[in-house]
Amino acid sequence: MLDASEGYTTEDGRKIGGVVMEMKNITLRFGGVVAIQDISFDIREGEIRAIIGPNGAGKSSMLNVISGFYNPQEGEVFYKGEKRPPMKPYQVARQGIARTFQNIALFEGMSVLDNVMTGRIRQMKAGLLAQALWKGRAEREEVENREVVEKVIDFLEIQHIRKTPVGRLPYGLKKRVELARALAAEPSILLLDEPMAGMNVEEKEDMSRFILDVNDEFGTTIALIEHDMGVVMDLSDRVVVMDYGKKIGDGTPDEVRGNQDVIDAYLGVAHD
Amino acid sequence: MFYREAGDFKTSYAEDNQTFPIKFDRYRYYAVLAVAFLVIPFIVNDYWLNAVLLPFLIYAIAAIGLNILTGYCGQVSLGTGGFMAVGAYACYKLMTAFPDISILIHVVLAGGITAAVGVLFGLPSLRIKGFYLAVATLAAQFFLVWLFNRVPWFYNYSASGQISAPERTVFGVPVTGAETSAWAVYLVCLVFLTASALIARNLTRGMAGRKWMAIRDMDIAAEIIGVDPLRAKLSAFAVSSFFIGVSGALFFAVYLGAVEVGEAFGINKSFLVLFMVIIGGLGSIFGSFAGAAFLVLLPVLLKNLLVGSLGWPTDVAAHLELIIVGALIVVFLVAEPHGLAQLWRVAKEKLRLWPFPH
Amino acid sequence: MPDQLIFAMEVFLNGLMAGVLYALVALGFVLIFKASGIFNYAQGVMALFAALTLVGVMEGQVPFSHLVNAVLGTEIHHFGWHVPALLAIALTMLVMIALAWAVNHFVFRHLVNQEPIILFMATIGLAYFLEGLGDIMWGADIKKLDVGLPQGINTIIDEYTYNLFDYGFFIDNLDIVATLIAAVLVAGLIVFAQYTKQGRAMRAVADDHQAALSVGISLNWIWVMVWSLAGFVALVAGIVWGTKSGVQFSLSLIALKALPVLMLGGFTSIPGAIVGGLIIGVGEKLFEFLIGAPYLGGATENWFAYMLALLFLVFRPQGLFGEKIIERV
Amino acid sequence: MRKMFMTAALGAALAAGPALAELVVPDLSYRTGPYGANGIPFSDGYQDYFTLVNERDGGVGGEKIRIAECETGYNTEKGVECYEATKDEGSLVYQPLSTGITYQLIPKTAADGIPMHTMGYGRTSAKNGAVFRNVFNYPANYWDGASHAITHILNENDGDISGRKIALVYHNSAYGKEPIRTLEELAKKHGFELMLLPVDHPGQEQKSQWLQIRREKPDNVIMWGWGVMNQVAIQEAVNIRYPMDQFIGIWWSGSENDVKAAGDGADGYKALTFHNLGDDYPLYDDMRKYVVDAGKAAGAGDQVGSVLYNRGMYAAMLAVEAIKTAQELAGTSNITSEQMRDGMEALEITEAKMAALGLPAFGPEFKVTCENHGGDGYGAVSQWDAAAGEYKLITDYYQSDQEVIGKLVAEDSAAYAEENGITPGCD
Repeated sequence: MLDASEGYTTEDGRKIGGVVMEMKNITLRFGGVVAIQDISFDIREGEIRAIIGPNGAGKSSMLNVISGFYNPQEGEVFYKGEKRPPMKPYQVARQGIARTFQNIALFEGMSVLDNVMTGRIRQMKAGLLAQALWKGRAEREEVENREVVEKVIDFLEIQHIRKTPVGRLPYGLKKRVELARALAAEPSILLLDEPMAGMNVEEKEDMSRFILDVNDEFGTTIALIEHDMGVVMDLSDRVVVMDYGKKIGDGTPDEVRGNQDVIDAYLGVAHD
Repeated sequence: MFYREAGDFKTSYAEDNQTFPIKFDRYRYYAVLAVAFLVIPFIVNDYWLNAVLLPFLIYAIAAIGLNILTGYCGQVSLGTGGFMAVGAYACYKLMTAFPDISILIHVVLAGGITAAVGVLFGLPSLRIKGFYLAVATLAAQFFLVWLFNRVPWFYNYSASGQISAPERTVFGVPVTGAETSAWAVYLVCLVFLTASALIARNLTRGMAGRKWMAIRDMDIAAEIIGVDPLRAKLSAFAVSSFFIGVSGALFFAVYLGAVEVGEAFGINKSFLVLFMVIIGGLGSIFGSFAGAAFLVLLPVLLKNLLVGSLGWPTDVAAHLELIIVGALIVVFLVAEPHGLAQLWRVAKEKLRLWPFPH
Repeated sequence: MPDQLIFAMEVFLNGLMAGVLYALVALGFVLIFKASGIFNYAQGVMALFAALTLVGVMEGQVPFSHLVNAVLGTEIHHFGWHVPALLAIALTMLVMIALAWAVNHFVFRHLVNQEPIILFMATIGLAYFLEGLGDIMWGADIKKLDVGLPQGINTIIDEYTYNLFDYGFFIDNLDIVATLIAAVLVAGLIVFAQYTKQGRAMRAVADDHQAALSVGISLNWIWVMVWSLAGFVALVAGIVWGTKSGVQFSLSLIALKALPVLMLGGFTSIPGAIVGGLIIGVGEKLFEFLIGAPYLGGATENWFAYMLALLFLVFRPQGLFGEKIIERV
Repeated sequence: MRKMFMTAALGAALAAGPALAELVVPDLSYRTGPYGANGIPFSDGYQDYFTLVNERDGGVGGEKIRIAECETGYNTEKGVECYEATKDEGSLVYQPLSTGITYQLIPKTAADGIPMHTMGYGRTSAKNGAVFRNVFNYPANYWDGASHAITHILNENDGDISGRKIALVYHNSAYGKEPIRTLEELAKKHGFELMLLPVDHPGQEQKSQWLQIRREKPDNVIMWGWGVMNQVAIQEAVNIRYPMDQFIGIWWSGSENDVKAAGDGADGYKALTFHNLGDDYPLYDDMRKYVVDAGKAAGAGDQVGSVLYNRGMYAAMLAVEAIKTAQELAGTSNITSEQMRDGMEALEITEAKMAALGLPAFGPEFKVTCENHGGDGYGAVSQWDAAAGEYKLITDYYQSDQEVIGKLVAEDSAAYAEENGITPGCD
């Protein structure tokens, strides 16, 4: 029933595949407050999908629904063609959905290397006993996964801070380490929650480059939230626009830019 | 000059992953091991053994255990005394029920039983956090002590309600009971401590440790990146209780030889081990050693100094001892809130750059 | 009415009274935790220290006499005067205020912005220190504390209930007085917090340190005040418990009775401490009466108080008066 | 000497120290911690008697006695540390005043050949010297005490206590549980009903127990308490108006500390004892003259004549008499710990001896043998007189029910011997 066959080609010539994730008629309420109201959209393989909207539009809630942190009251989530039952966040993560956080959620007491290694939880399955003895599978896994992680570290250019405790790093680097942790998971979908929040122009440019490179090099599907329209429009292939918990637009950046509702929302036309 | 890592290159990740990546550290570690295993057994006497070494070795195992739970996984526990009691009573029941099986196996099994009990009392940690959890673990402490005191089966219906360790041997050398020799007892505890430290180190540098630390640093984020909080917390409770159970078994069987649960494993023990972990340094295996050494050695040294050398009345000395220990704890915290291990780390970092700090 | 029910009523009432005594100790914890986020392990030792000082002042004991005698070879013990109870309480309060200042000046001023566990650890150091100091100042012998509080069975209640049920209830006069003292204390604290400038400043600090700083409230001053208040609560608890059991080392262990109360009522809520105390008091006494003594061999109160609090928290992690926790990322 | 100890303690002197021309008696005292208030008078009395012997008689048999005091805080680990720190100094006999520490030291003293005297505490079945060669618990033990209390109740009720209800309020620990088995046996024998009321450490809250006593109205209450538990129990008994003369405490629940807090209400409270009370003895004149007034008293010197001071002094007196016996047996004044053990095993306390020491009728007469390390189980009852502020002996010394206790001792010591591979024997 899902249309996974169709794909499209982007302006810069990348082939976008079928639907990986589809949100169907999602509604999320906190008590009496409706955070998301009847929203549907899909995410396709290999694309950079953005969810934008002014503050309080329900973007973060949407991301939390995707990553399983909130369970919506109504609606269905389809992942790789199958309906996803209500799950704990860690189960969602183990299906291959990795994310970053708006207010950096790194493990401050651990080194950069260990933080990035936590991204490999899904792939490391040695038992407690093997780990205690540091033999067999445990030792092998540590080395193999370290190799993957080192590639990510190289890619994001954070080799020099490998062994530094995260707590000592400046903001911009922390954001990069967080991205590294999510990338290390080799996710099928990478969720980025305001990856450029609080950054200056230079840092934003760096981050944009990394996002594009990730998509380009590993073919990772990316869904990101941003309230800065400018950056998003340059980065993404398709954009969902939210306002007050409702979807008011969905399409390529150009389509969205021309949408009257979107213009109103961003220019602050009074709601009736 | 003497302590440097320049030129100490690694050519594989396995090398970089080892416990002491810096050559100097590694040699010092071998030297400490050599002294501990090859020198001390020949010179140890009863006083040093019973006043300093045995309590240090055994408390260090308990501190490693609690450090895994509190320092690595962030779950503050005040149930250590109760869990040590489980280890002690499990060991006693096993020793008396299966006298032909080696005491070493009994000690390990006692650790296993304690791990199971620990998991049971760890269940509330899924709902209760921080100091509330600390206070909740006191429920385990009080309940377990009451249970061992109450149910005569645990002390084999003896008239006194105390349990005492019958003589058991390892390779024909007695390690429990009246006829032990200092070196044998010392070596048994040292072997257990060394094994505990190695296992703890392996666990904490691998994925298990990363999961625990992730839970400690930010439990919500940990869950979102794929850590199952239930399994991570319970595995920390299990591993931690295992070590604490082993230390309780040794404390009873090898060190004291006879214990009464309320006195030997009361609430004071829980606090003492927690103090060791915090003073030594949360989240550091070395810190567990340092904390145990500090709280075992300091009172003995102070007492020998005040009473032995200065000839003060014992009660004045005992009161001053409390004052000094209390003041030192505060002074240390003001100087370095992250414990002795951090002081050591900072010192090493300075040494590494010495003599050209800039 | 069946006997069992009448007895249960008596146990219930005594449980309430015991609960008030627990709450009295718990209050000191709450005050400090609310204002500074410090879990003050030393609260019990402070109660002991206050009671020791009070007896020492009343009896005209020379502080540190044992140490002085040991070092100088002198034989001094007492000044030879007796201080009336009220004056002695006032003098002891001055000592507690000095202690509050010293604690803040020498310890917590240097530990601003540290993690809670570090602050907790510092109070452990403080507990060691005070324990040694109290002993060395006033000696380790048992002291009788008599500030004139009545003790023993309340005959009015005894007779009244006897006429009613043919069984006179036992209520200790000291417990009744303690309840009144606790009521006055809580009322006083509430009035202080709501209607005085200092009290409002204290609440502001409890809500948000940064914001309080930005409107010009001195944190140091507030903390000294809070520790003084906690010292006062410790003194009151020390007086009541010391009257009951004499003043000696074990007085410091009453802190253990307050911990389940804190779990139940929350570390930050004064009404929580009171209601939590009552629930724990009644719960442990009724459990001992109905199940502990007849079926489990007795002495169940210690662990049952914690179990009760634990079970409660498992089903309601936010505590008695806490709001439902919504987690965010 | 202090320097000597220091070096020994620091492990520099690994070999046994040089022969010392003095007799060393360690005093594992506790002047701090939860039981400090009880440890202080006992230790003061213990030390003062030795000081008296040194000052007045120039020691025992010409050998001065040196006291090696070590603070245990009633903590078993510190107790072990104290034992190790003092044992190599030639310590003659240990008196740890703690059941917990006693249990640690039983195997250690056996291995080191040092005797231990646990007077009125410790492991009761150590009375059987054939199994416990190095442990002595004369003149009376806990099971004797339990029997004394019941015998006293029997005597007060013309020998018939069947159908009476007797409650035991006890510290919920090994110590507090000691009398239960004896009392159960005696309950069978005399047909009374036993009611058990444990109190958890430290015993600050006993409302539940005393409400239960008030409801169920036992005819007598026996108490096995220690530390703050005693004061609270007596206060609660006063509060519920329990008849104080039906309330009997073991000897560790019978010091001035325990009753003073309860004031006049405690008047009439009874406690067991195995030695006499007060300071109306010729010996105390010497004690004042040579020790207290000379400024040589241990501690603050303000405990002379209190119950626990007397008990400590009595323990020291028994130790000195055992040293004398040992010196006679060994034919040398500078005895070893093994010779001390033999002296203790041959100790005989007679009225004539006590009178000669200036302590007439201070304790029961008894004779120690290898089979019997525990004396003959004589004890007496004392009663608190609040107006006078002192305990007074109200009965003669009488013997415990040897029939019941002898059987229990034999059972328990046989179990210990079997568990630890000891062949009982008296050679």
